[in-house]
Amino acid sequence: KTFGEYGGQFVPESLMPAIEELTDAYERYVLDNEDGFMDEFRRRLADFGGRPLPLQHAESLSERYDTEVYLKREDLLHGGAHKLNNALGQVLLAKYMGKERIVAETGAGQHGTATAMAAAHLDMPCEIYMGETDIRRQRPNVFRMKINGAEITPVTTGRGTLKEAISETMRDWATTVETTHYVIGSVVGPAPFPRMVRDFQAVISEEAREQVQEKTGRLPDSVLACAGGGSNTMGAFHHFVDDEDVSLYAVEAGGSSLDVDEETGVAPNSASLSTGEEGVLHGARTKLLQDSHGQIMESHSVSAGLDYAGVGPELAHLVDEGRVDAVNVDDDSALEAFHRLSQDEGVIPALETAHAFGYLEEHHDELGDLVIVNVSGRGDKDLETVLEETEKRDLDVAPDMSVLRAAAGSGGDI
Amino acid sequence: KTFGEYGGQFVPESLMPAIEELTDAYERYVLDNEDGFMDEFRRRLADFGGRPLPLQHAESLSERYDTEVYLKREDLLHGGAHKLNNALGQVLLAKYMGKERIVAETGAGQHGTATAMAAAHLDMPCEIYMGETDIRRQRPNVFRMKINGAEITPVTTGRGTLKEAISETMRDWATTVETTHYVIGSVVGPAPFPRMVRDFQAVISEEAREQVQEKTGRLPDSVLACAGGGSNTMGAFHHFVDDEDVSLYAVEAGGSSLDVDEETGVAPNSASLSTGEEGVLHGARTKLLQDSHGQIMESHSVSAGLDYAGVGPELAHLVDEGRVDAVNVDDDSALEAFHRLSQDEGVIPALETAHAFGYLEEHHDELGDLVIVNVSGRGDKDLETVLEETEKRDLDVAPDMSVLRAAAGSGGDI
Amino acid sequence: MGLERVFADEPAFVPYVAAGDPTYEESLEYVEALERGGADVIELGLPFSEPIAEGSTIQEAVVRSLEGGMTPERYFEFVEDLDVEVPLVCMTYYNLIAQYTHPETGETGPRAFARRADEVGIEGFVVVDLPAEEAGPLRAACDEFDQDLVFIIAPTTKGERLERMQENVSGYVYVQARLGVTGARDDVSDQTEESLARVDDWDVPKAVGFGIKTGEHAERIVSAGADGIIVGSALVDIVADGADPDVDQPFAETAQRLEAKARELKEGALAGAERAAAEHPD
Amino acid sequence: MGLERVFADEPAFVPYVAAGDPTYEESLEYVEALERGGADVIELGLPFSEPIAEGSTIQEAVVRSLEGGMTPERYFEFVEDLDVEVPLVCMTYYNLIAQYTHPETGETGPRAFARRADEVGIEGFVVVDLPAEEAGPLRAACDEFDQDLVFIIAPTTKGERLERMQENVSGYVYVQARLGVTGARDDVSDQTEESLARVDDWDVPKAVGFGIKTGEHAERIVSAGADGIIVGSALVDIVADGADPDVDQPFAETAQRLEAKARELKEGALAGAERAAAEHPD
Repeated sequence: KTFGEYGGQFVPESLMPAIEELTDAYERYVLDNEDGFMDEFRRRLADFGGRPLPLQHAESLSERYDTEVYLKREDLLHGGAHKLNNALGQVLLAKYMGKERIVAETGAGQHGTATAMAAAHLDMPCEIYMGETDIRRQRPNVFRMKINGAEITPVTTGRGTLKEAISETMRDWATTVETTHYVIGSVVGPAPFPRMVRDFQAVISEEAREQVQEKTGRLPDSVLACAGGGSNTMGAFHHFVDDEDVSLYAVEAGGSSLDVDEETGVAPNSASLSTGEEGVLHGARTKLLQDSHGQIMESHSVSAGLDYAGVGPELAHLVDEGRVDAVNVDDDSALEAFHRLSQDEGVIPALETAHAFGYLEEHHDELGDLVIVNVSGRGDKDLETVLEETEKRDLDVAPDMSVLRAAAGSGGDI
Repeated sequence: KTFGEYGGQFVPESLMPAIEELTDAYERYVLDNEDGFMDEFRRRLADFGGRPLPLQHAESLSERYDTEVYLKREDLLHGGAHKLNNALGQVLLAKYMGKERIVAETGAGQHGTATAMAAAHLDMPCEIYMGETDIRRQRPNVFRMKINGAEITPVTTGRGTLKEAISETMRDWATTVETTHYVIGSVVGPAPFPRMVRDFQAVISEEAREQVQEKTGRLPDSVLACAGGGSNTMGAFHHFVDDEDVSLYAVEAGGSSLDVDEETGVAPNSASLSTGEEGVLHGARTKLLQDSHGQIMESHSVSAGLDYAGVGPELAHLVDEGRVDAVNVDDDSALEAFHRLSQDEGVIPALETAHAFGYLEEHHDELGDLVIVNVSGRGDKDLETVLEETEKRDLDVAPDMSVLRAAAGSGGDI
Repeated sequence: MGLERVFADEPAFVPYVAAGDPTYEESLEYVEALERGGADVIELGLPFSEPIAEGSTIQEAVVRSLEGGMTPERYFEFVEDLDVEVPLVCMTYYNLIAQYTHPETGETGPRAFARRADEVGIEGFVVVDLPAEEAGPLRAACDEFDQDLVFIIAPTTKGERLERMQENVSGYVYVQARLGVTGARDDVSDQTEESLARVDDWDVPKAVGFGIKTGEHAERIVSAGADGIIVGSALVDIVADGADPDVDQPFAETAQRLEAKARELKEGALAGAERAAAEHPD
Repeated sequence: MGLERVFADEPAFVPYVAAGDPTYEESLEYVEALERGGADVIELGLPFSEPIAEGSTIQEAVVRSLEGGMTPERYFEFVEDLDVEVPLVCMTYYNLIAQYTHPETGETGPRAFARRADEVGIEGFVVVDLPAEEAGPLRAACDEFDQDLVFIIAPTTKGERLERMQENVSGYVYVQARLGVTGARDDVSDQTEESLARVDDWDVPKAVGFGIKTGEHAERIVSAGADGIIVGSALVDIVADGADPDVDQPFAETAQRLEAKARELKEGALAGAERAAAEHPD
């Protein structure tokens, strides 16, 4: 249940039986492949999700950095991000467990859309909690969830963002736990979630490890992945953890600054691994952005998907052990990396993903001769944010957007 | 150069030398794999594009129709539609030919985004012509092209849509033909484009034919694909053309009606194969929507990507020969099919693609026991259109969108 | 002995309010009003920024209190400033306990928290997100400082887990009347009797909470066999009215309404005990 | 013999306008003004909805004409209504020819189109999107009705293609002065001499077009060896001014400006011929 001192099951008593039931199901179906669960999961990941996904040699970046750079293309997964690996696994597991309904929360909407897709695919009723503010900010993702037949319940408490949505989903689950499975979207939450989500996402590193050896005859010197909650991170790292010569970099959102403002409870970053303190949140002991009293701080990042005050307990443990390097890059660097990958490689990354490339830009000479970067998702969802944030800044690599402004001026509004 | 009486090379003299140069390059690199062109193309389609793509058994639809339905998942190709197969092929070919620059036109933006991605990937300067009206309507795609580093040149003549953009691109090419390759986006235009684009897209049916035999031990009874210009259609059909027992259905956009208004020059559909007359447009003899004088009509469809007054000459020929059935479904039926596939299978199709599923719904009992439908692209790009068009109609299968309206009302304006 | 004592003679009324809601000063008065109304133990909430197990009523109380500057240290001062005789139980979430630093010893964590609580006279804890399995360190600290650790048992709590909790519980057991989160309801769950049956052989008093709103609810719950009733949201609703600029309810009236509601609930509980005695004479 | 005759004695001035631009009546007058100004052959545009080889000037002329109700049949009426002596060449796109139905015989296609053109006195054709390779049926019809089929040779036309066109061409060859689309330019391309050199041994007159705007351009082109000059956009610009509500140019003034521009160009061409004779006396 724990990873060193991290992890555990800090949840209200009413959820504990469900957690125990899930633990049992996880052990039987996921670990022991009972009733061929894992076979069906892998078949659906292939047929519905499009796996295996390529490990692409990035020609321009390799030349730029004089380092062989390979991209693990999770952006090509159905739905546009690694999120489906987990959502499909959990919705399928819920079916095996005889559950009749799925709930999930979503902030940026990526986990919500993946869950809605998986639920539609497996014919499972699905309700997604989402903060009212996020509903406004992530309209296309809300639309996709509705189109897939999910219920969307707006959460109006607090600031109307991810943390309120998580609380609201916990409340739903506490009420409906006997018939409902809560699809947690990252390697967070009470055991067995962190381990289970990691196992569903580990297909990333399982494929990448095989592919890199096939293409280059060796293991990489470094693997880079962005880290918010940490599911793409653990997915990209898991099968390399035992390869001691492979350096693993979890790249967090440095936001606008690593300093925090205790007074207002605001951390202008989401760098829980780099700057957080041990604490208990959403069911697990892990590293958190919290004030000196233990109240959780409001995190910030240009990338909504990294904007979370906690991080997966296993990742916190691996950082403490020295197996994973916790690093971070700021908003500016992520935006520049977004533009660079788009222009030089023809791959528009999610803003989350762009953080990993920002670190590559800044530290490529420390990463060895062969680097894998996990392209955790595509950036279509981030276009409006990027437009807005790019215009605020003076970036070297940003394209000239006057065509769009002219068109918008003459009446366009998507 | 022709397909029966269709095809040919009806272009201004200044372009003929380029057409001849291209014909030579097509024969050497594509047909004869000179310098390993096709090997490199296939390697890049795999690593950059994500091929092979799954042939997915559609469980809900199979049950609904009591027919085994398989989905060829081109929506999972990098960029979100089959368009990259061709764009990558042509940009790579331009590189082999020593060209220094790419031009292309785009209407809905799908071909433009694919070309911009391919050009970024292969480090080739790229200029995309796009009607001013389309720039306003397809803002996210414009953004994606800019983000990939393409120049976008707005076309302000006429209605500012696809046909003006095509004319403008032809003009650019006529001026710069010695150094520039024009990446035509469908199986249209002067020879060798129709054959060459088909060859690049034929990977769809090459994979599907192998996959369906692997999964079911037999060939399908029917293959369905939507048809605008016809590139996904020919791609999905090509390797089945010699299989005489496999019925091939090209599903056109019936729009709001199959009738035309000669007076105003408007056809409220894009059903060139079903209702068009032989004529010469954009370099080839084919079936066209034209008035009795030979002026081209304004076509219409709820799906921007099918909204074209012509169609590939090979497809026109195969229809005349009786090898391909030209059928069509109207806007309403396409919208319903869009919602049905999204809700029942967890796959949000492009509105273009939805036409094929509309035909499946209406005629499933005539299609045999094993049907392949080509999912030519994903529907993320169509969300706003679908919202708008769905609200105008009283559709059985449409989700309740009040959450979105509420959020929009409180200030959202993506 | 610990909190068991207050359940010994008659059914106990256990109200919950969040400390510092809506302000430090008002909240002091409100707690005292509850005592005047008949409270036997008071569960005093120490607000946490992520109250995942609360319904909207208590969630908003937590926000009001935090915005008023409530911190764990200030909470302990609040307890010291309180002029009440009844025992106090601190209800909170585990992270505030795990993070706590004792202002004098500099010690951190559960033992530091329990020590400081003991210094201000707190007799027990309810930690919403701390199941028995994770409670070891806090349980040890409670033993050291002679405090009670109250566990909540849910309708879903069964089998081994029930046994594990029975071993760890002290003071009283908080019997959750229905699934879900805190919040006043118009009906009282039928699950109550079944839930009570599952802890029938426990040697601690059984206090039932979740959804109790009226004296009549209280009577039914106690007549069903409860040793006490826990009421939060129905009281916090009154505090919320007082804090709401749209509701014309002066401070004094809020305190009076709280006292009256407390009395209604306590009397309902007493009536329930009489009814139980009449129906099942020993 | 055909259109060759007009190039025999002096350099020919070949203006282009779109029939029916901006209205049927005005257009008749404009064509006649061009004749008065010295036109030797008139290339009269039959507008097609997709003018892929035209720059914006002629593109807009096409739109004006189509909006005025121009059709192929009306075009032939227009030609009948014209009161001019100079030969007329029909300039259009192939689809209008392929789709044409003869109003009396009911025949369709190139032969029907050529027959009808012959009936109204049209002597030749320039079909912008009809390369020699696809011209078989129209070439045959032209032979039958004793009409000329003019081909455009581009700066990129070389080798075998040049030979094929030489075999098919009649009347005159349209030498495209530079790559690109139609449109008046301030400079005249240096490619002209090189282009003329490529057709030096052809036995048809060489008329140069694309970008000629002034009498001075005309002079340079002719002195470089051209047998005639083709001018479209510089004339259509004047028609466009007349059609533009923002430009105050009454109908009569438009006709006068066209005539004057025509005269300037014709005189430039004549001056070019004199210069050529002076520089390279036979």
